[in-house]
Amino acid sequence: MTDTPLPIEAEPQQAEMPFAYVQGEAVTSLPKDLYIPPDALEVFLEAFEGPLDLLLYLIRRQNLDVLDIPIAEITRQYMDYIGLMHEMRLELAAEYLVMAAMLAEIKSRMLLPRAADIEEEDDPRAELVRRLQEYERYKQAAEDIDELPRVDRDVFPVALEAPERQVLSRPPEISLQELLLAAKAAMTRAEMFSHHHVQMEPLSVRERMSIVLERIGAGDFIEFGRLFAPEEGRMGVVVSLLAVLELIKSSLIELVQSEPFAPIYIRAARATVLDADDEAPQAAAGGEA
Amino acid sequence: MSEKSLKHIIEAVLLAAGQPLTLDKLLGVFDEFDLPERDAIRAAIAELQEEYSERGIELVEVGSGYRIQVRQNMEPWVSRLTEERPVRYSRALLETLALVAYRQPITRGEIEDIRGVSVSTSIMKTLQEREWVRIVGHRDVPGHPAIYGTTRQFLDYFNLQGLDDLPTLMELRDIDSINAELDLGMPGEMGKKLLDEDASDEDSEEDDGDPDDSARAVQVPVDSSETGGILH
Amino acid sequence: MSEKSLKHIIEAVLLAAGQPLTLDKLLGVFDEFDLPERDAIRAAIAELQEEYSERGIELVEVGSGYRIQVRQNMEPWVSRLTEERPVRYSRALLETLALVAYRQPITRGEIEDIRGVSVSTSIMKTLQEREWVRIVGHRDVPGHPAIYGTTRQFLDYFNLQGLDDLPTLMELRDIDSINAELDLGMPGEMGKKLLDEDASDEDSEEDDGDPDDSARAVQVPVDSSETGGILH
Repeated sequence: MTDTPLPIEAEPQQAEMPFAYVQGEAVTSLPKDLYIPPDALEVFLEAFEGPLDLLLYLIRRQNLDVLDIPIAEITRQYMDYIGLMHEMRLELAAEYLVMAAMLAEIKSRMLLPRAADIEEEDDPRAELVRRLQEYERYKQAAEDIDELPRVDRDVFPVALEAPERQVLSRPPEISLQELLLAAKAAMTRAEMFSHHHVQMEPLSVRERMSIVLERIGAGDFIEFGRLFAPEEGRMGVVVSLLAVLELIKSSLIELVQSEPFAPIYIRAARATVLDADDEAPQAAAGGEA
Repeated sequence: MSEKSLKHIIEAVLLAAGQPLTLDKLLGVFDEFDLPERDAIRAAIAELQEEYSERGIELVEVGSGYRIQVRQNMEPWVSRLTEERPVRYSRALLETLALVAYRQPITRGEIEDIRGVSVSTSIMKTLQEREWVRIVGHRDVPGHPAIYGTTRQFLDYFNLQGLDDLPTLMELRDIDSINAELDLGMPGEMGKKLLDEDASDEDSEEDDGDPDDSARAVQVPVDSSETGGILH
Repeated sequence: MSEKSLKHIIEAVLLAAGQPLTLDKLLGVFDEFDLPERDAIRAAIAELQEEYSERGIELVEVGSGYRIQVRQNMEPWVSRLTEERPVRYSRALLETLALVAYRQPITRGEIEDIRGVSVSTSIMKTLQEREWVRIVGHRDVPGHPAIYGTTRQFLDYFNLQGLDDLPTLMELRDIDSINAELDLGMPGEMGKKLLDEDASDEDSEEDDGDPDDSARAVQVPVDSSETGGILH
């Protein structure tokens, strides 16, 4: 294996990564006996993304196949760099030293005589080769990604002025489940106030109460009988009756009968009529406690 | 430079700029050794304007230069693009609505008594604007407070035939969790079903395909494919 | 709605949006009573793409939808619009990004194992701030390290529709394969080939078009019978 690295020009791949520039000259290999300005070496080291990157550089610089690394030679070169870094008293990332140890170990294992009958034995370099290759493929992938057409560098998404947009806001949606959970929460809380007697009338009565109230809302008299729809059947009639009774109890409606057996009329309790379309008083009396 | 590519360069540059460009600015994007005439740029602009005349965009000259913009008549579509995500209703509003539903006809004061806190005017207003709640009368007491009830729209929205379809207060109190998939119209069975559903599996049936229901759900489902597609 | 105006609406909306729009988003800009078919929208998109083919803009599909953008070949003119040079990213950042993209879901520790050096916190922070990478979970091992994945924004930014569009990874070769070849007495020729290949800098183009490659674990050794092919 040759000691002299090929001139860098023969390797376009590495051309972008000379060691350093010293007084305008690209330093492509470390002269062994030459003094190297510390900053140049620092620049050189910063060009590497760690020991794997440095090793790959050493291998590629000599056009070697990763699969067939001359471990002794590469180790020697690697150690030279490490030694130089030490001499320069550069802060050496621990990873570089770990790699140095690994290389030394592989080298010693390679030196051991291998019996012919254990040919199956793993190549001591296998793990290193695996890591080098794995690293290299992502190093390459990073370069490929960098080449992808990129927003604001290569392609430019368009965002045009558009007509004044009306802000349309949709009202929020509610699920029935949420409503029921809210009801439960409110009721549960109400029960803590003991003076509240939460009644349990069938809801249909309550609903009917609202309907009756609304029908008489205009202040007119309505004939009692017209509140009942025969087609609703017996249950419907009962519900209507209960609703009317409940409304009377709450003083929300009044029953009027001019003479016995005359038609019964109902109408809203007087105040209801007066304020039918006037919300202002309630807002004041609403009791913002 | 062919006229055609001049036109396309100007179009591309105007589209990419994000702001109006003067004629000088437009000239500035060309290599100094390949500078078009000002008239050529003006001609290209006129050509683009002609091309756009049938389309949803236009090239106009505004105070600070030329700009390509979306035409006014595209407003309806563009506006729908920015439709705001609906916000959620507050807990106070939901409880107020629930109380109106269960305890109607009811005054605001009575709601406040049950909830133990005051009910803001805006909540009552929102519920009425939504047409879920309306004033059905006024109570004959000092101040004549409005009495509220639910509307037909309220029933329609929640897909109820009548308030009877809601679980009774008693059932409500007993259940630990209420499943979204209420079998409406069958209150009795529903109550039972609700009882059976444990709080823990409340989520499991949320998305089994009732289109109405999913449209109605408050929580806009988070786009779980957001990951950008992990390698399969 | 005439086909023509459908096309122009889509064009206007895409141009106004300022971000990629999915087919659903595009459907959403139409009045619900005048909803076009999905296929009609697709057809309109195809038509626009055809129209743009001669021009300085293009309609592309990226990770989060369709977008209209100024073509790469317009870059010389567009870049003269602004003094700012596009940001360059460090090798460390790009390598980390590449590992997240190809090997996701992946922890920082796993990235460090492959790169052979520690990954600085600031790199992970930058990648997350750019919204290219996000934490997709935590590994259930001591310390619960975060697991990272790429986002739709990553795809959008690099003009990719999905991770499948990423450049194909270099193949791994098995160390035994070279031993086998050496035994066959081919080392000389092979060495020469390698020299030629390196000189022409082709080593990275192992594009065998195997879409599964990126998904396949790195550790899968390449069948040695393929190795000869890789060496060309």
